[in-house]
Amino acid sequence: MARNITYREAIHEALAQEMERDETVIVMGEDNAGGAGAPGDDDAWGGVLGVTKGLYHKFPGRVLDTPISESAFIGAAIGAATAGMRPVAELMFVDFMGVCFDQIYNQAAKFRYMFGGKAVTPVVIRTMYGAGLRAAAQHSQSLYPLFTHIPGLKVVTPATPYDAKGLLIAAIRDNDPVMFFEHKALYDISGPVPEESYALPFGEASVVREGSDVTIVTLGRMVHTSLEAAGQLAAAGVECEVVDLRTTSPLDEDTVLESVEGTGRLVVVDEAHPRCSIATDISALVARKAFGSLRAPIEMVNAPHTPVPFSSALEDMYIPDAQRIANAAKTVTGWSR
Amino acid sequence: MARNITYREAIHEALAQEMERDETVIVMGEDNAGGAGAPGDDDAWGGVLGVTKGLYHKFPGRVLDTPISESAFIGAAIGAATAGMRPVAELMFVDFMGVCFDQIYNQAAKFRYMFGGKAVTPVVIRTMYGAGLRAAAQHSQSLYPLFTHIPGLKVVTPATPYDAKGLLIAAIRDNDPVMFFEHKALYDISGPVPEESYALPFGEASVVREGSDVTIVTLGRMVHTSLEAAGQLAAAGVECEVVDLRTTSPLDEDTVLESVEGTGRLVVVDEAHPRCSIATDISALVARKAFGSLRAPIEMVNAPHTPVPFSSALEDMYIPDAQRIANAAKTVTGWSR
Amino acid sequence: MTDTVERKALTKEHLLGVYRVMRTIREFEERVHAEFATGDIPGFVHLYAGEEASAVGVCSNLDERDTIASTHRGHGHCIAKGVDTGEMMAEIYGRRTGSCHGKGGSMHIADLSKGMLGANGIVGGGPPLICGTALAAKIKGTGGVSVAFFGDGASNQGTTLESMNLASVWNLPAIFVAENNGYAESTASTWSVSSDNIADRAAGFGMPGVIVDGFDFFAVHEAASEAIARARGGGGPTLLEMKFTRYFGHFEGDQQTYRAGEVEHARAELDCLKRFAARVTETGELAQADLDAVDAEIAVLIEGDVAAAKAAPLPTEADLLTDVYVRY
Amino acid sequence: MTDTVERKALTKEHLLGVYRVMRTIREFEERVHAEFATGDIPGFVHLYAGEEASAVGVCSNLDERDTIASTHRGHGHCIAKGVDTGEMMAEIYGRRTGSCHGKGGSMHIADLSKGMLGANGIVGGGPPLICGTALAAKIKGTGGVSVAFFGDGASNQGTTLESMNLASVWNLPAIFVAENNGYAESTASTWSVSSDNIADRAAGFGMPGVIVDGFDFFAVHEAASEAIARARGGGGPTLLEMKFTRYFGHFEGDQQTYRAGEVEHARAELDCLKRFAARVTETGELAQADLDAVDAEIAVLIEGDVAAAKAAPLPTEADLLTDVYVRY
Ligand SMILES: Cc1ncc(C[n+]2csc(CCOP(=O)(O)OP(=O)(O)O)c2C)c(N)n1
Ligand SMILES: Cc1ncc(C[n+]2csc(CCOP(=O)(O)OP(=O)(O)O)c2C)c(N)n1
Ligand SMILES: [Mg+2]
Ligand SMILES: [Mg+2]
Repeated sequence: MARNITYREAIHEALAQEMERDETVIVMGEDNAGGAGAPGDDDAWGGVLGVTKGLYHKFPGRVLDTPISESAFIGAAIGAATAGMRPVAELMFVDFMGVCFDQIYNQAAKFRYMFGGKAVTPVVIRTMYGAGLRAAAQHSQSLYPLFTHIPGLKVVTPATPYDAKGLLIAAIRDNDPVMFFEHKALYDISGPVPEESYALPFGEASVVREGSDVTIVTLGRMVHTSLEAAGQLAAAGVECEVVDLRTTSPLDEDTVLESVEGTGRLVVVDEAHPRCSIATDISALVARKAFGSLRAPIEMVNAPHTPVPFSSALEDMYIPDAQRIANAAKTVTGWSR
Repeated sequence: MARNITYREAIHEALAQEMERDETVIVMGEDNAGGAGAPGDDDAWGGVLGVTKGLYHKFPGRVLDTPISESAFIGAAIGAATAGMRPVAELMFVDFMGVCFDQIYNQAAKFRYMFGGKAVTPVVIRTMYGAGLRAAAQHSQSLYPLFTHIPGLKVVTPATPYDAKGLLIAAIRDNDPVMFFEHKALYDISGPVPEESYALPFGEASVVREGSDVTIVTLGRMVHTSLEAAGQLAAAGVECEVVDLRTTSPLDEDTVLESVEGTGRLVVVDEAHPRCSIATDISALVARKAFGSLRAPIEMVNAPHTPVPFSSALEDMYIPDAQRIANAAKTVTGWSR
Repeated sequence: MTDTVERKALTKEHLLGVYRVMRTIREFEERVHAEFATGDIPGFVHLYAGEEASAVGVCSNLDERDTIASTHRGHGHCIAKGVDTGEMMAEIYGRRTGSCHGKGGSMHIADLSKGMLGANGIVGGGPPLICGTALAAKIKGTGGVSVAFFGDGASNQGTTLESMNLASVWNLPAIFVAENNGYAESTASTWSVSSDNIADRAAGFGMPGVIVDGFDFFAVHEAASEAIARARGGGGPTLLEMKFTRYFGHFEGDQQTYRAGEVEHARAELDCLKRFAARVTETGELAQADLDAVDAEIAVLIEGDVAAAKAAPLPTEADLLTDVYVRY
Repeated sequence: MTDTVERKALTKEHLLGVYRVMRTIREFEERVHAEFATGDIPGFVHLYAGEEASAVGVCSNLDERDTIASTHRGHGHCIAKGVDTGEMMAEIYGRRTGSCHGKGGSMHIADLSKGMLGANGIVGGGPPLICGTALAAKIKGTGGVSVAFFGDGASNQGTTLESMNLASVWNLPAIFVAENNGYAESTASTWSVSSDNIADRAAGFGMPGVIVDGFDFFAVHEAASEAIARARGGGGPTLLEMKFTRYFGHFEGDQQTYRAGEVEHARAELDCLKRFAARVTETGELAQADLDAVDAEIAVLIEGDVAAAKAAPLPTEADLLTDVYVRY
């Protein structure tokens, strides 16, 4: 039975259902038990934006507060994963990866290969990303390209409550380390989500709008902005096909390539900085494998090559908007040799 | 007066000449003074591969050993840079960025923007990268794409002794934070290097071989491998133009685009993993800005999407070689719609 | 913790000065709290009210040779180090006239010309940096010291811990000020800090560790002046632990259901401004009227800052891409 | 440090067992040293010879419930935790028959089936990980403990320091074994560690810190057994500091001009195998002949391992892309 719940609730529900199903699933992070680590305190916070609130009392001993020591506790989640647990650790903002990246990319990501296939490390690292909350340069980044670069990691970027639930359940059941990116500006959006548990496969993009004139490949919050642009463009007679990657690693190359083979034109929309980004990654894929179908240059719409600014005035210009996407689509549809 | 010296000597000479010229230049890193930080010991090491050996006695008090605390001492270099010094800190292997990345990308890289243009942070972080020494997964990575992604950083990847000296001198004089990537397999190559001090500008790629059939864009150690491939291809009647980026940020777009406009074909050769790499970055640039000149799909030659393996047998297959580059060039020259 | 720390006499002018700074911080924070509630201030805002004696007790020993690094809860440190409140307020409102031209916001206010190396959005971000400014002062022989302020939560971050070791190994003129306000977000420091006191960690890094009543300006001033004098004299780093509480939530909007009662008690019984006033009027060093005059003056100042901030222009498109690099 | 630690009597079988393991490590390392010099062994190789009493003194208290994490200098820990020397030698030679099928090499030998969570190329990489294996044991109630071995250099790494705090806060069955061999590469621990002893840092993280003569198997065994028993009983973590020296350079190829004389002295006067032999023959617990038999047996074992490694097949192209993921 599907009902409308928020992206935040969908994530919470995925955690709760998996904890219910499998007692090796544990949750840890700063204030995830909301100070409940200290005897006498209550489940006050549930993580900084309240995602885990309520789990502490439901699953005694399995929701852990942590000191502010990301290397230690993310590393602990990874260590526990090698020892039969399925930990879900919260890296509050992905911007904080700089104090704990080693445990993620040199340890978790490499164990299996480095140890000759003998390690299994089913850890999930949930993390918040993205601009829009006026949180400035150190709390607003979209660093998924850095993680996508790293072999051994899987990278998930749900755009809707439905995907958030299904992909998080899949992430928890997955036997590889998974980075799970939650866009902070999406927590309050609602959408239909089945009550029962379900897992969505990794590496399957979804075509969220069909169209024949231009393909827009995108992910995360930008799916919504791209759909908005597609709506505007339809009114102007340009039909966009919008592809939501859902996971950047593994990547569903086929869906992207098929779409571009159909439309002959590509715009990639990515909230990250432009250099070595998902936008360049998808551009390169298409320029290599669907070149023969391409009828125009590939346009990219990214945040600029600057840190995220604080002021509302600047941040609104910083985040790719429907107008910029529409302009890019018009550029490629209007292009001729 | 140019004479042949090694890449290692060129880097040492750049440091020595800049320290001589400007007393705000200081050098720090693990064993950079070779245990000389401890009274009674000697300048035994000069960094793990001996690059700084000899500087300690020449510049008393300006070459510092450090504890193994990369966040603290790289952060200290950054802090000192904001206070009028020009520190050159050594991150022994770029693989260790995971324990100190925050100081680099959230602090140094963002100060200027975040503080409204009021900070100047002239720090250089020298670091070793690349495969080839049988150093396995945690000592062989080519992580320059991660740094190239970050606004506020400059990223330098010299391929020759000449470039190493001139680019390091430029890096030290530069007023922005610079990541200086030294390929560990290049330290012992020799080439002509002027004795006198000189700075090479950032953002100027060099065309290291001219050719009309296909453009090979590359960097670092892969410049040599690409030239080897170009030699083989010339024998087979295919003339390659080889472009050495020299710095990935800033990027010399013009030289890349002009070359592809001339040849109509592009292979990008990059020792990093393929996803969100320099190879995708250059591919995307060309697919966007020189699409009209492109006569074939853009091929990428990268290390695979796996950690770097230890065994010589595997590592030799892992590193892109002239054969793979030549095959890619043949693919694009042989391609027809 | 004791009220009876022996202290060097401060002149009347000094006393008025430090009171003015503490009052400025309090007024600034109370006002930001009120303004935030109206919805006009964007982003995450962490207020320093209650902790003024720490910033001012430490920074009143510093001069223009000296550098401090701060935290997400940085307004107090900024004001104590001399950053202009008008520019700060404008920054918090995201205006072009702000300290960072609106690009930084509350969490990134900086003024390097004042030796204020920035509030910092990363817990544990500051301690490594001040090792560097301290090193620069040491190499140049300026006599400058550097101070890292950080919270109880940050005292568990590896970057903080290794910085203390580095400062000791390099014998830097560096001071580590752990501001233990009892909580990191909703997590109690009695739980997250495994030693009884943060100051107990100093011994493991070869430096003195001092526990200070963070509500008592004079205790802070005394402990800091001793540590700073030692650092200036080449005697190396010190760890100071301030014990106190914050008056507002972790950030504006925090419902604070994880604690109760503490704040009322602290405001009523321990407040640094009240205690300062009681002490200096008791000794006759200052008259209540002197203090009242400062209060009135500061109220006008902050009122003006808010009005100016609200009226100030926003950054424009031309600002979006500038100042990423000195030159690119 | 003292030779006279009171000790529980170990059975003859136990004593022979631990001697065998220490001898195996020594023989393995001396042989790798010799083979490296011939140029046959690729990469960076860090030898553990001289430090055997630490790995064996600790691991002889462990069983299959327990996990250890090691360092770049990992051979000794692997052998002490029961990893097969043949597979290890093959791994060092980069053979397909190695513990990691040739993908890891000396710096990454692991055997999770033996509770050996890997040598580690990152200084400070292991301590966070064993907080996790200890947490798993605690949640599952297995009674297992986890041990992180790390060097004096690693004791300055933030990841190590914050892991001690986490282990204490979570009250984990975790043991931190600081192997202070005097140097991190060429940098002396007397310089890089700002406290007199690494063990002095324990107090800052709410756990006991114990200084142990790392050349004395019995001292190590005793200190470790006490700490491990406490951890198993829910009494939380302990920091043990082993004081000793390594016999070879930082890595093979290191000319070691930063030190002199120490090794000769240690080999002659302090050597753990010699001291062990002297002690057990003196007390009559074992006869010299027992020990000689072990030595001979181990010489044959390692000889066989080297021969097998040299003869073993290399990995092939089919191996290059496998085992990056369980499933992708
Ligand atoms: C590396 C990092 N981890 C987590 C956070 C999120 N965060 C911001 S403030 C804070 C609590 C800090 O507590 P404390 O150090 O005691 O300072 P206080 O807020 O009490 O002044 C946390 C967890 C962060 N900004 N950076
Ligand atoms: C994060 C990190 N920094 C630096 C290094 C390079 N490195 C490898 S071993 C080593 C010295 C380690 O010293 P110690 O911890 O005392 O261990 P020991 O070698 O003496 O056993 C260094 C600096 C590394 N591998 N990882
Ligand atoms: Mg606090
Ligand atoms: Mg050591």
